[in-house]
Amino acid sequence: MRIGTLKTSYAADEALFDTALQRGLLVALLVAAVVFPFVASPYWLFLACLCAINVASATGLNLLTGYTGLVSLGQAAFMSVGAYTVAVLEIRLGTPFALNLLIGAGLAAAIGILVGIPSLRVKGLYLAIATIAASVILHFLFSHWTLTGEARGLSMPPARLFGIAIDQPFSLYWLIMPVTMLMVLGAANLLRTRIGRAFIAVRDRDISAEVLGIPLLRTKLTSFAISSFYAGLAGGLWAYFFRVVTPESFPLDNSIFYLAAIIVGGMGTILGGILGAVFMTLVPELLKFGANWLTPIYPDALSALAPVRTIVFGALIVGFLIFEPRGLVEIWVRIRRFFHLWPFRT
Amino acid sequence: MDALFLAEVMLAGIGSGALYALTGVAFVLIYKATRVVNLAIGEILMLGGYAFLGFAAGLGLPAIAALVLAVVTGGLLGWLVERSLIRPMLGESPISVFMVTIGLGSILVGLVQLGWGADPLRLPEFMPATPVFIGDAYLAPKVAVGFVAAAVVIAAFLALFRFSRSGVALKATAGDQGAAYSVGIDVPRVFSAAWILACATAAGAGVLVGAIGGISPTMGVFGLSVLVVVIIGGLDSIAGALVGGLLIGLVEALAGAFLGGEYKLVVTFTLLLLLLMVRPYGLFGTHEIERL
Amino acid sequence: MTAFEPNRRRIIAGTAAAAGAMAFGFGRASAQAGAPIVLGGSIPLTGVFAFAGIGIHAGIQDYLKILNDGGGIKGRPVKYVAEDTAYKVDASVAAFNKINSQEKVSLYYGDSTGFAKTINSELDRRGTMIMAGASFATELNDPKKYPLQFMAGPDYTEMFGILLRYIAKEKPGARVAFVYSDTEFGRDPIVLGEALAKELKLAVVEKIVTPPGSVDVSTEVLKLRRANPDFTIFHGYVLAPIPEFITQAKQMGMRSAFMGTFWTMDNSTVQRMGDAAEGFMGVMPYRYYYDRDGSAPMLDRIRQMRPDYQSTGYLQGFVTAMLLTEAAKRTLDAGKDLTGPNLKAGLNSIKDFDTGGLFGVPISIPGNSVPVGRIYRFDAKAKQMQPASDWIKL
Amino acid sequence: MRLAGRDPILEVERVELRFGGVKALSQVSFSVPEGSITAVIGPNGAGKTSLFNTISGFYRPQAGTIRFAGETLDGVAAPERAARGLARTFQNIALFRGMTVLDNIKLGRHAHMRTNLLDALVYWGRARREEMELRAEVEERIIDFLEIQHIRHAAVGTLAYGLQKRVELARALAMRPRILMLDEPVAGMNREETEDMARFILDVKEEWGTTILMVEHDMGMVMDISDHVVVLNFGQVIASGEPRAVQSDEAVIAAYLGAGDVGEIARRIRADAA
Repeated sequence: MRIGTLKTSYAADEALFDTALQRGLLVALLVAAVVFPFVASPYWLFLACLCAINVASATGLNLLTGYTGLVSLGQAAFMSVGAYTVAVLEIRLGTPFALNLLIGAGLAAAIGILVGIPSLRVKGLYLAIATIAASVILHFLFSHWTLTGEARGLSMPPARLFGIAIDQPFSLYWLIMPVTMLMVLGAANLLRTRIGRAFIAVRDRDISAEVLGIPLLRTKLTSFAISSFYAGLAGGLWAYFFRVVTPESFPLDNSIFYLAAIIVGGMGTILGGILGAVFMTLVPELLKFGANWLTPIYPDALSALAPVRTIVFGALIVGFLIFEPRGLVEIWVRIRRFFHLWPFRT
Repeated sequence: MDALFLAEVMLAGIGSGALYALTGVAFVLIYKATRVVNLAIGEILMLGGYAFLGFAAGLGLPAIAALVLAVVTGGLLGWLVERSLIRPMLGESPISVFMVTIGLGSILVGLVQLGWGADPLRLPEFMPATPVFIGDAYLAPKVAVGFVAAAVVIAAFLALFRFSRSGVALKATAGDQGAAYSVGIDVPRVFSAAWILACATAAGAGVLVGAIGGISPTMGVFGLSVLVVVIIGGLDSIAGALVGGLLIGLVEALAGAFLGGEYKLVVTFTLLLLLLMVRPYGLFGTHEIERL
Repeated sequence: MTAFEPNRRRIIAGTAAAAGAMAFGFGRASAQAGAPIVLGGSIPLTGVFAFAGIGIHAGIQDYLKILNDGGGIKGRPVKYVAEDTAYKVDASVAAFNKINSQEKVSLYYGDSTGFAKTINSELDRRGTMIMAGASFATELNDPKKYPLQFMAGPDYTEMFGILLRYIAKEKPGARVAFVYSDTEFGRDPIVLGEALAKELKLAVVEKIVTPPGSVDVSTEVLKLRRANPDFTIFHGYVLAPIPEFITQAKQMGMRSAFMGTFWTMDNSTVQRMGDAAEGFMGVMPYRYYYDRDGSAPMLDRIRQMRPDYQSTGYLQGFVTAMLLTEAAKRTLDAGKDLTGPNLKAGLNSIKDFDTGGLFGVPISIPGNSVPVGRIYRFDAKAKQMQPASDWIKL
Repeated sequence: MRLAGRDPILEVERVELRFGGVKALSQVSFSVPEGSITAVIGPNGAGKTSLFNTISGFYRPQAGTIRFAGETLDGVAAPERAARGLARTFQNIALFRGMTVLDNIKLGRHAHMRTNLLDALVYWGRARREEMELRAEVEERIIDFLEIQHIRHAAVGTLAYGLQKRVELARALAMRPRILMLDEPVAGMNREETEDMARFILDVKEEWGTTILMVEHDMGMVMDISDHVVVLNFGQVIASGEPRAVQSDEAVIAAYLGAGDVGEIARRIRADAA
């Protein structure tokens, strides 16, 4: 039970994790993250890496859509920019992976800014369609350019650190998880500065924000840049993870997936992006378990899996928007509130 | 390239453009009445195709009966969707509502796959097979039929809006929902009617599109081109959907003929992007004035 | 909000429980003598390739049943562990990792070219299994780059080779058009196919690319009509938009013959083309389910097990399982361990092998493919594909 | 501190603003002396808010010039005007519902902060230092001053109307205003809240030395605290000067009345002011 908080400095009041309980939880989580690869099977490590990549990308989209209020259906396309850049650099130049990741993310950010330019004049659906247009154009470019392997795509060597190949779920985990954590931390940091406040201001009332000294275009472009930077970085990690990048690797459906993830998780909260991405990554796996259990009773269970998965995906989006528009995060808040006052009830 | 070939290509483009326009009109109808951007329009169109298949091949009904029933199914779906998904979202941000329609699209794809499988299927032949020649230029008979059907339906719509009371109600609702309500227009009924009409139209278009190219759960991507059409025409303009539809049909046909089929989508979307820079609210769309 | 919420909590609790169980609960099966040999599979039971995946799934299961009923391989049963992939590369990789974390896999079925390429370095690194699959991509037909993979038939370029050879024989100097989808699958044999056509003194008069999932092909047909080919080869499709192409072309009075490659050649697929199916030809490495010319004891077994028509996907899965397990059998016969290189060596020792009549001729696998096939033509009266040529061996 | 009524800090010269064919402002000219409280009054639809929006840079006038601290604002975008010290509040409160009171106030400082994207991501060094300085200043100078300590972590949406107005004022103060433009600061407030707000406005002028330009309907408050009054009607300045002088201006009275009993309206205005 927590009665009240006494803070002795503004810095303490502004810390990301401001209570002992939260800090304890954080330490526990970190320890769990460190221990996990030693106890989990490769399959669970694989899923953990996939979740982490999706969290990284969803967090980026959350900055753009959840915090700045600009809907993008191009997150997967920005990821493909990062992934292709990493693949090309790795194959052609063999530069260190950290550099490749940064260049990929930087390029994605540059393209993000370009795509964001119409956001000065159009918003809402018009902007979303502009991002679809950008996705289509990028897809066309990648599938017809010899540098990116045309329709065939690129297969690339693994990342290397001190001559050791990072090609196993175990080693990849140590590449992907820390990068994702830093990205999430960066996003949380960003949101407690002037830039984060400007994002929210643009989302809530863009016109008034301008009169209050917030340049609209620059703020929107910053948001596009950082969000596509995140996408590019996530895409780069994806490339190192799968080591093959094809034009089909990042379809429009994936962009919808990330949008769905932040809706289900809770738009405009960092925790929401994390919860949503993890949840949406695990749901298909869960359904797969279900189908496997059902197979002995109902032999067609496995073939019904894909349609059911598609239906569940749609139903989650619709269900959350209608019944729980603030997403999983709201459920989490309720749980926390419950324990907050525990054992007393309100 | 000779002139005859060019003429044939353009005819084919206008033919498929008519179907874009028809679906675009359905889209605009919903937008005008309810301010909802319905991204599931392509999936509703797909469902129309499957419904036709179900009635015609499954139940063995004659084509015309199956067509009517497919359209009715579309209308029922529209009613159901408006009542159960759209109305609860009234007053929510447009982005939320538009995500609801994305979710709906996903559900429809899943349901169709559950029922009919993921394979592409063909509709039973019900259109004339005699080639149509306009001058010396060849036009695929199905495309010609599709064009005529689309033209008739769109003309009927235009007449309906211009000359009937429901048209007036729709216009009033589109202009200002509150004001429409206060002058005694049953706004919820206009909402329902718009969804029913639009989804029925989309389902009908689905039968035509399916007859030309076959049906599959992924045929909802047709909706992507329709989206381009209405963005170019302006979300709230029926005339815009018409012009946009024919324009995109033509552009796609010309790009397909002279650059190659793989260029179709990229050319239309590039065009779209350029247009958004110059005319952000489409050729005929209304620009909403921002207020502090 | 109220009714939905407890449900969701339960789901979340369920997830956590399952996660815990999976993380700590997996035992690792060790390979002892008599222990089952595992054939893993990333199978597209759903998604755009489901029509084939379902057949493949059944085919593999049926062959393994026959094999296991007959005592397995040297007394060891073959266990089939499959996961659905929806024909998506990342899902295929996930399935691969999952199956490999649970079982000691020696044989694997992969579902797509993308997956075959992605997983290749992993196969090499593990060195514990060989893989075949649904992809007949030309690139995979390279034992140097893909030492642990193979395909149970000709690669796509070889399919083109068989078709073109047939054309060159039927009508020397014929005009040929290629129509293919703008996908990796579609583009695969085009460049080499064109070169081969030139070698065979055939004129490639038009190459038409269509976007994937294209519904309206009116303009493309117009182009085809201008080119006026004697033969048109479709590749990179399953069904749509082939029938529409053919229908419109016929309506325009074109006289071209139309041909397809393996994944288009299933009887039900061709039948679904409707009127357009008449005379449709294509290359097929296996006998059809209903094919009764010559002796084919294995087909008889299949017809016994399954009285209804079985798809080409089924045959492909069946044959692939047969070749995979044959490799394992030969490896064990030679007294070697079931490692990837040993299995591949076992596979490559297959020479003039009788597949029980599934392939029309005895086959050899010197490299990564089985370059054998024959041209079949659809007979609308019989509603069946009928042989139009002898077996062609490249 | 300069005496009121000396150098003008804001000069509006012959400003014309049209929407289509409708003239919102025509030939509007007046100036605001530095350190003064200047009120713009006028009947509904007189163009007061349009004037504010033009000064803020949200509308671009068809003709005329606005000068601020001696420099022209022609072609200067709204955010840049804010950076130069033009701060304002809004008639229909424009607080950001997604942020706490504290963040809303901090937002006002945006244009004066230097933290860039990289600093922000790392939140180490400059970003942290700047944020902490801002927090301290906001707490000590603004929150204490406006007596809103108790709500600093509240979501703005949950606050009472009067408090929301006060938070808006706090945000405007965080903008380091050289001129503070208040659009109907006491509209919809009860007597007590109005008096509080009037006191805050006077204190801002006295303690911060900030020039104040306000639009207000509450004649009593206008007459009480303004040094200078500008009267708009149909987009034109019909009078300006000391409150007392304006109060008895016939044109003003007529404008408020339309066509009617001039004596009656004059009495009402005086009664309000009393």
